[in-house]
Amino acid sequence: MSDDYKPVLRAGSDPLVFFKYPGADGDGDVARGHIMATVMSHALKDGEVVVMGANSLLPLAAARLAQLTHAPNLTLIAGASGGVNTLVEPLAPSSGDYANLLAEAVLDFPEVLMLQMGGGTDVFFAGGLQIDKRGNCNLAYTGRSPGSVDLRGPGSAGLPWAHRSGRTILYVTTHTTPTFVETVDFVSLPGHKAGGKWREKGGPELVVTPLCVMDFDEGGLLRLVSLHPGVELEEVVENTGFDLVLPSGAVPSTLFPSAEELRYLRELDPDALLVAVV
Amino acid sequence: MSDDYKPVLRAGSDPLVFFKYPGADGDGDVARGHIMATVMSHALKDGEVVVMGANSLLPLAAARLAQLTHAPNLTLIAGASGGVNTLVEPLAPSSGDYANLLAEAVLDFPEVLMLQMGGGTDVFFAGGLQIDKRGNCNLAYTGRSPGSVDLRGPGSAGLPWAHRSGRTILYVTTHTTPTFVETVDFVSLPGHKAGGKWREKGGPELVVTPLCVMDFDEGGLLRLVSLHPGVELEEVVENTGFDLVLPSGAVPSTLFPSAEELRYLRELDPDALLVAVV
Amino acid sequence: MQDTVRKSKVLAIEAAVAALVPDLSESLWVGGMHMHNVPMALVRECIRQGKRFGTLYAAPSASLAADLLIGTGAVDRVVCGYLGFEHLGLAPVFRRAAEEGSQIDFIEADSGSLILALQAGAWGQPFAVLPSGIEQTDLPKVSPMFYRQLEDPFTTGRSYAVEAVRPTVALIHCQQADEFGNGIFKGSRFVDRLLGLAAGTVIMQVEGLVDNNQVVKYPLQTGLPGFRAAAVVQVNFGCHPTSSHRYYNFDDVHLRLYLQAASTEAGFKSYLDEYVMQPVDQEDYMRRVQNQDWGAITGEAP
Amino acid sequence: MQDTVRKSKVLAIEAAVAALVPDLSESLWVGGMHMHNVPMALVRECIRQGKRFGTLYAAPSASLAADLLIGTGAVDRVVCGYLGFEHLGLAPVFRRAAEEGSQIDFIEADSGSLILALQAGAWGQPFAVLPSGIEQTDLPKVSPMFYRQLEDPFTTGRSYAVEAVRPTVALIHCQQADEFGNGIFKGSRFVDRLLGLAAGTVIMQVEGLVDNNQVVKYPLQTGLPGFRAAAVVQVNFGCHPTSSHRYYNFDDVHLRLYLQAASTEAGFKSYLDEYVMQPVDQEDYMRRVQNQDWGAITGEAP
Repeated sequence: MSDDYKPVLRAGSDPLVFFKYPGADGDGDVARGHIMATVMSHALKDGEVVVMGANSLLPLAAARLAQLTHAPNLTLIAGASGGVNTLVEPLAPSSGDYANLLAEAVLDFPEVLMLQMGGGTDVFFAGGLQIDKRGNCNLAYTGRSPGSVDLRGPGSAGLPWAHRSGRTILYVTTHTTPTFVETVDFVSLPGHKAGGKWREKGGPELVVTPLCVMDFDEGGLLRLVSLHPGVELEEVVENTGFDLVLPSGAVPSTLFPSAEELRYLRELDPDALLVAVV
Repeated sequence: MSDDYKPVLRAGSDPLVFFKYPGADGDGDVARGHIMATVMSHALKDGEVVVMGANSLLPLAAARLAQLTHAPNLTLIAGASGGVNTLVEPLAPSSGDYANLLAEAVLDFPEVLMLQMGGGTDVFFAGGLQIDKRGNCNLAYTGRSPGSVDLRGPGSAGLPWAHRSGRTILYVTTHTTPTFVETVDFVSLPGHKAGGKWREKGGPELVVTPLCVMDFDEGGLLRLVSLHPGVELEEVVENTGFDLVLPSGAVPSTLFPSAEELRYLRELDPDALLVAVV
Repeated sequence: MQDTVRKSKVLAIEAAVAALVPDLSESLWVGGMHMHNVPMALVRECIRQGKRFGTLYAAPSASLAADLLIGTGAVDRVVCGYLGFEHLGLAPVFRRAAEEGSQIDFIEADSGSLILALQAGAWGQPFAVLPSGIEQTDLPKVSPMFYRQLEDPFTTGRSYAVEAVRPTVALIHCQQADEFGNGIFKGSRFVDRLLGLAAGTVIMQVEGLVDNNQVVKYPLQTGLPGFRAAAVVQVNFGCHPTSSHRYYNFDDVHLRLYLQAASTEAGFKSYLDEYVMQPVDQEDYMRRVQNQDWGAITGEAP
Repeated sequence: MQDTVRKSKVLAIEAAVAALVPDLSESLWVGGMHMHNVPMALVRECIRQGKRFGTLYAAPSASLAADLLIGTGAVDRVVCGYLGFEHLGLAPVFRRAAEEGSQIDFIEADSGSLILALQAGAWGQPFAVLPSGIEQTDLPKVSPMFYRQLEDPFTTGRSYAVEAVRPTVALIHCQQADEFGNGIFKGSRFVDRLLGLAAGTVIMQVEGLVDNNQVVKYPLQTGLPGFRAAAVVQVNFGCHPTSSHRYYNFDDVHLRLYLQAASTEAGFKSYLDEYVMQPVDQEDYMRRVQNQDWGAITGEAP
């Protein structure tokens, strides 16, 4: 990328695209997007190869934050753009954005999928219309059958191959009962099987929402790990459409981003997309 | 390719690699390599996509000559290098030579094979250890079986897919009875079936040797088309290990390269590799 | 003697679509991904000329082009890996068609299988076997004609496979090309190199033309060799409202305008009329896009 | 806090081979084609250290590296698409082994099927189905374990397939790389991008190191992303006597010297001793290559 690249700037552009989110400049408030990105960052290990699909503001920020803090040898593949180790300067709203080519290498998209499906990656980030208690994830449609669709989503995209792409971290930007359902209407991304986790490696491992962090218990059921600062257990329970496994004892509070982490996130994200996204 | 590229030059290099062939500078003699390249050039049609494998001095010169004369819209893919429409300035001895990247595009080698096998090319050039009367071609080994090998060749390379790559032009730099055999010991490149040509499109169409030009009759059998200037019919018959189909009447003489064709060939080939190759 | 000269492939967009895209093609695959490098001017021209396509492959990340083609009934069948507007929302016409029913046949698929199918088509393979895992999703269940089981001849285990795909027509955007169709991507190539090497008829839309000498000077930069392009059409801002990598970003205001309009059938019709059917050419289209300062977004690539 | 820094992957060649190539690996695929971009210094180092490999994939165009590995008995099995010296002649050690018999198992194959097998391995596909046509050759007959028939689930016709290949070790030459393994090809990439994305352990040999800033400045040039390289080894003239695109051409005099020497078993042994086993390092090797004016062939890439 040469130095003369300028993104479009036009009157009326949305904050999620180009402009500062009003009031997001100050150091005062920590947005839930910051907390989610930090949680996701902590879940990444040094040396891992991390890949993400569409709508990847949060994992993109998380992976870059991990590189800047505890995981300097982590590799990040920025979804549709094919950018490898994009510097995230700045964070851009679309996974296919040219901004992601301020990077070390650029893969053709078939190569990105090839690495994912061939086991060449360690961590995959995904979201969906619905997530159920076993971590099955639906990006196709809700409703009883293909002939009786309530809500048509975009389609299963690369989700069927998530478990081949390594540990899967699920994330959503709304935590509601339509999203967290007992059983998904359509399995785009396979979760854990009844009676136990269905594979040693790969498959859903963590779920990060605007309210809380969840993982899976030994039986492969979704379990609350921590509540984000200011969130009450009640709020999570009410907005989850099934009986969430609760930790024994008091529910911990999600670790607040450190001052350094916040500084990095704000540097990476001058347009405060992380504030607007959740 | 930048302008500062210099090939290796060292004492003792072979004329086929870097130096002028002694005495090849003059305009006087026309080498058999010139005649063969010209014949092959005439066999190419404007607009075709032409691909060649290893050892492709002759087809490379032929395809470029065709572009410079009757086929300006011909596309040439220079074998291993992946160079598309290399300018052949100058002709280089190895199909993978960096010189072939003075070109319009460079394909990865899997892409070259993909185009060949997927039907994305029109003409394929090939040679072999043995060619038989039906145009079967052997690049693997001669001998009775894998356990009883007389001469071990390099292997079948891309030859099994020749008929998928379009019309196939076979060429050899020696015309002898060990090369032209009744039946090949191993079919690397399938020729015509007994009882007729086995496919409408694709498959061997022309065979060019230092002595003559041959095609296939309606029964799919090798047939003499023309003798190169100065070659007697007897010489061809003696050096062919089966009964070659002869044209009715006198055998025509292979068209001599025109003055313009010779000029182009000499311009493309300052090191006179075409003089040394046959 | 050189009695002919090499022919330019440069055509006006109307002429290219009229001459090279049949009135009814078997299948179509549109290049780019999400809101990037989508050859929208070509798509609008196809719709304007009433071109129809049996099957549209909506993968790996189809967006506005697919939504418009569905809304105009230009396609009979959509094989769907992903069709949406990423962070901007779901595809409104696709939603309505799927939720309320339509004449169009939607085949539920996934992007990985569709890319493997395209690759198999390019190689002349009859089908592509899939890695294990698809059997754990609902895809083979709802699309049994698309995903079929076979026996692995090496392990005797069962695998799924998808039939090879070879799009009859591909529309592809390169930032630059020479007159012979040697296309240059100034940013991501997405799936477009594979698509361009695989498809039957490739029409290439570009921001600008460059001299062939420039192409020969940097052959490693050429993203698509010229012989694959049936025609090259030069269109200013031809990807709008999607981005053209390095030249301009996507126009989120216009995309949201579309999403808002197309949320009703009537709104979609009036969007279609205003921005697709009525414009006599790209300049006319550009005039109709409101409040856009085209001069200010002219990204020039070196 | 950034309590760790990003690790360099640069290692001395001896250390890289000692640490990263097991004494006995399942399989090996050497990059480059014909007499170009073959990482000969790595191959010689593997032989010197007595590394052994179950299967060597000799495709699409293996030459000196494969001949040496066969001659030293470093491989048990060779799957052969092409092994020769192009315009310079046939492979002398391979010839002798095949014609006179040897402990090594040679599997007759073809380059197209082997590339499809490698691609299938990279995608995690269990096998690759082949385009029609292979049944008209003698290959399935002599290699029935390599080429196997199966039923096409879409047409119920019969096709041939080859099992996926995933080389345990790949040796690849890039002209340049940064310390994190981002490799740059200054000319043809041959099969090396696919190979580098597919293989288990990739060791990357380079002519020279460049700064990471340079890589980030031109990311579209990066041929192989850093995470695929287990180690980067810098060796002067490391491809000799094969070429390194843009840096130097192949040394036909030395290649002919090899072909001449290796035409007898004794000659091969003395070549091996002089140029592979005895040299203590690449500089020593270079001193032993006669009449070569190394300074004069230093091609420098920008």
